[in-house]
Amino acid sequence: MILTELLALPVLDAAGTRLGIVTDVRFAVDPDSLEATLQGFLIGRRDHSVFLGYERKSETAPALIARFLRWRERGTFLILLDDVRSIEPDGVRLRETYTRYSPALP
Amino acid sequence: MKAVLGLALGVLTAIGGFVDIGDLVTSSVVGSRFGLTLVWVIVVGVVGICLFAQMSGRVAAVSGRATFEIIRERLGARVGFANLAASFLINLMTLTAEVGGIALSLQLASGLQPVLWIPVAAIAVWLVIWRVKFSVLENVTGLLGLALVVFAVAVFLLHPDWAALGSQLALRPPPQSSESAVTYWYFAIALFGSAMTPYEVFFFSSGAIEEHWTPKDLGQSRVNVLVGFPLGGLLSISIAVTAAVVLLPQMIAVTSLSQVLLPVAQAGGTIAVIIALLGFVAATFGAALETTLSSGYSLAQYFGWSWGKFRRPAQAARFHLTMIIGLLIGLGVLLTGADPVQITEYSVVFSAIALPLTYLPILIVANDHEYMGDRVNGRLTNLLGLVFLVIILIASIAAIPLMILSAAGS
Amino acid sequence: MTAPLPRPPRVPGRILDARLHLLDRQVLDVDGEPVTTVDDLELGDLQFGERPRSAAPTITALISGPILTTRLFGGRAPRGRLGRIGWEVVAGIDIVLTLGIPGGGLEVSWFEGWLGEHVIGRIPGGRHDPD
Amino acid sequence: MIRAPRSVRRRWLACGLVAAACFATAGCSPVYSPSGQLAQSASDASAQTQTAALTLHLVATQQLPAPAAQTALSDATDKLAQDASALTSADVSGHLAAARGRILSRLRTGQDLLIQARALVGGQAGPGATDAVVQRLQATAKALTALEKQLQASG
Repeated sequence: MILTELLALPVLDAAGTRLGIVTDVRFAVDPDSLEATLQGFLIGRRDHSVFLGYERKSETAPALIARFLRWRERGTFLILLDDVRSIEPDGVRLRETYTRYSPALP
Repeated sequence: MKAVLGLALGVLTAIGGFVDIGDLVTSSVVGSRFGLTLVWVIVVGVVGICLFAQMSGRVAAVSGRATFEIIRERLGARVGFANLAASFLINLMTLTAEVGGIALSLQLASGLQPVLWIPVAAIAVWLVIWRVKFSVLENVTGLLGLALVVFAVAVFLLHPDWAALGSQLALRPPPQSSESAVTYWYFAIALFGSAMTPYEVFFFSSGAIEEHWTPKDLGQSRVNVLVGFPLGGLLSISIAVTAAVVLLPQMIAVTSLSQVLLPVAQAGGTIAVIIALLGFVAATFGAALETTLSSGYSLAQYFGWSWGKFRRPAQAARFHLTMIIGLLIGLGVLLTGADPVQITEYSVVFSAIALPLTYLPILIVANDHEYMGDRVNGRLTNLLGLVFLVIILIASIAAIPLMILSAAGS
Repeated sequence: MTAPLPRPPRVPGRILDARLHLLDRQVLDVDGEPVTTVDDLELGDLQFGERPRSAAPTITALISGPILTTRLFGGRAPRGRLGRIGWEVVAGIDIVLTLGIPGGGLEVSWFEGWLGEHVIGRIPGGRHDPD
Repeated sequence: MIRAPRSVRRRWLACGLVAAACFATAGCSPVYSPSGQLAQSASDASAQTQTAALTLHLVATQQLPAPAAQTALSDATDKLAQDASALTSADVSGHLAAARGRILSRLRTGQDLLIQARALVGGQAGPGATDAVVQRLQATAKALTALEKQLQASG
C-alpha cells in the first residue's frame, strides 16, 4: 500500500458512523536503524493540504494566522493502529472500542 | 578595509539591481499621467520588498531551503503545483519583457530595429548564465545599473517647481492630469507589483544558497537590503519625477521606452542620454538574468532537481534545460512582434496578483522552529509581515476588477 | 469545549507524521546533491482488508516520479513502482531526507544523467567547473 | 471519487459567476463606450504628436542623439498608425461618426508631419525648417486634445 491511498479515506466507527477522514499517518522512527513503524492515524474533519499540522505543533506566530490555522483543524484526534479493524478502499473501520488521543506531537 | 569594500559593493549592487523594465516603464507611465500622486505606492512597495527579501534570505541562510522547496513542502503537491504554474508563467512573462527591454534599449542606442537585437539579447543572456560566475554577473549588472542615477541628477538639472511637486506628493493632482479614480488605483497596483515582484524573492533566496550563505552572512545581507533597496526605490521615484516635470505638462502619456528617455535628454543632453542608455541596458540585462535563473530555480526546486550555478551545468542538466526553453519561449513571443512595453504593463499587474502565493509561505516558514531554530521572526517583523499580507491580499483581489473597469489603464 | 484528549502512550523513538514531515520533502544524496522529492511513501505489511493485530507496518520505500501526476491530477497510481528508493538507504531525517549512497546510480536520476551526458554536457562548457 | 461531480459542478458555477461579474463591471465602465474609445484614440494620438514635437525640438538643440530620436519618432509613427486603425474600425454613427472624421483628419496631418520630422532628423536640415515642423506638430496635438475634451464633455 502507498501513503496517498490512505490519505483522505473516510473513517467509520463500528456502527458505521462517519468520524472524519484520515489527514495524516503517524510513525515512530528508531533513532539508530531509522526504521519507521506505523503508530496510528490522525483523523480530521476536512482534508486540508495547505499549511497543515498547526493542531499538532506548538507554533503560535504570527498569532492571527496560527490561531486561524489551528481553528481550521479543530476536532482532529489520533487513533492508534490497534483500534483499527479493517482498511478498505472506501474507508477505514474502527473496532467496537477505540480511544481518541490528542494529536499533539511530543 | 576589505569588509567595508564588500559592504559597499553589496549595497551598490542592490541599488543598481533594484530597477528593471517594470520599474522603468511603470514609474515613467505613472509620473507622466498622475504626477507624483502615486509616489507613496513606491515607498510602500520598497518597505514591503525589504521586509520579504530579508525574510526569504534569512530562511534560506538558516534552513538551507529556497523559496519553492518551501512552497511545495508547506502547500502540498497540488496547491504547490498550481502556485508553480502561475508563478512560472508570470516569471516567463517578465523574462520576455526584460529581454525585449534589452532590445529596445539597444535600439535606442543604435537606431537598428529591435527585431535584430532580440536574438542577440537572448543569446547574450544565455551565454552569461552558461559561463559567468554568479557573483560576477550579479555585481557587474548591479554596478552598471547605477548609471540610472542620471535620472536623480536630471531631476535637479530640470529646476522643477518644487512647491508644485510637493503639492502633488500631498495627493493634489496637477491640473493637466484628468484620470479617473479607477485608473488611479489600477496604476497603484501596477506600481506596487513593479516594486514587489515575486521573481525578486525567488532570486534572492536561491542566490543566498548559490553563494553558500550561513547565518553569519545575514548582517551583510540586511545592510544590502535595508540600505540598497530604498536607494534603488529613489531611482524609481526619480524616473517618475522626470516624467512628471517634462512629459505631464505636455500631456504625453508614456507608451514606449523612448519616451522615458526624453526628460533626461532635456535635462542633461547627449551625455546624460548615453549614461541613461547604459543604465537601461544594465538594468534590463540584469533582470533578464535574474528572471531566467528564477524560471530554472522555481521548477527545479518544486521537483527536487539539482540546480544552481555553483554546479557544473551537466550536473544540473534539467535546471539548465529549463532556462534554455524559457529563453526560447520568450524569444518566440518577442519575434511575433509583441510589444515589450505592453507585456511589462501586464506583467507587473499579474505579479501583484500572484504576490500572496509567494509571501504567505515565507511568512509562515519564517516562524517555524523546525526550519528556523531560534531565528524565527521577531514580533515587529511579524506585525509588519501581517500588515503587508493584508495590503498584498487587497492588491491581489482588487487587481482584476480594476483591470476590467479601467480597460487595463487605457 | 470538551475535556482535552489524553496523550497517547509513550513509544520509543522519534515521532513523525508522514505528511507533515516526509511528504514533498527534498531528498539529498550522500554528497548533499539533490536527488528528487518524496512524492509518496510505500508502506510494507499493510494491505486492504481485515487488519491482524500482530502486524507492525513500516515505511519500506520513498516513491517519486510518475506517481506525482496521480497526486496532481487524480486517477489511479501507475502500475510498477517506478522511482522507488528503498527506505534502507535513508541515512538521515531532518527538514530534508538524506541518503547514505550517491544519487547518480538511482533509477530516479536516469533522466538527469541522460540529459547531462547527451545534451547539456555536449554544449561547449557544459562540463566545466563553474569558476 | 463520489464527491467529484458535486465539486466539479460547484467549480463551474464559480467560474460562471466570476465571468458574469466581469461582464457586469465592464458594462458599467465608461471606457468601453464608443465615445470613450474615440476619446482614448484622440488622446493617445495627441500624446504621440506631442512626443514627436518634443523629440524634434531636442534634436534641434542637439540634446538627443540621432539613433534615440529616430527610435522615438518611429515609435510615435507606429502608435499613430495603431490609433488610426482603431478609429477607422470603430463602430459609430451620427454625431460620433462626424467626430471620428475630425479626429482622423488631424491624425493624418500628424502622420504627414512625422514623415517630415523623420526626414529632418535623418538629413540634418536647418533649424528654421525644424522649428516650423515642431510648431505644426504642437498645433496638431492641441487640436487633438481639444477634440478629446469635446467628446468627453458630450459623452
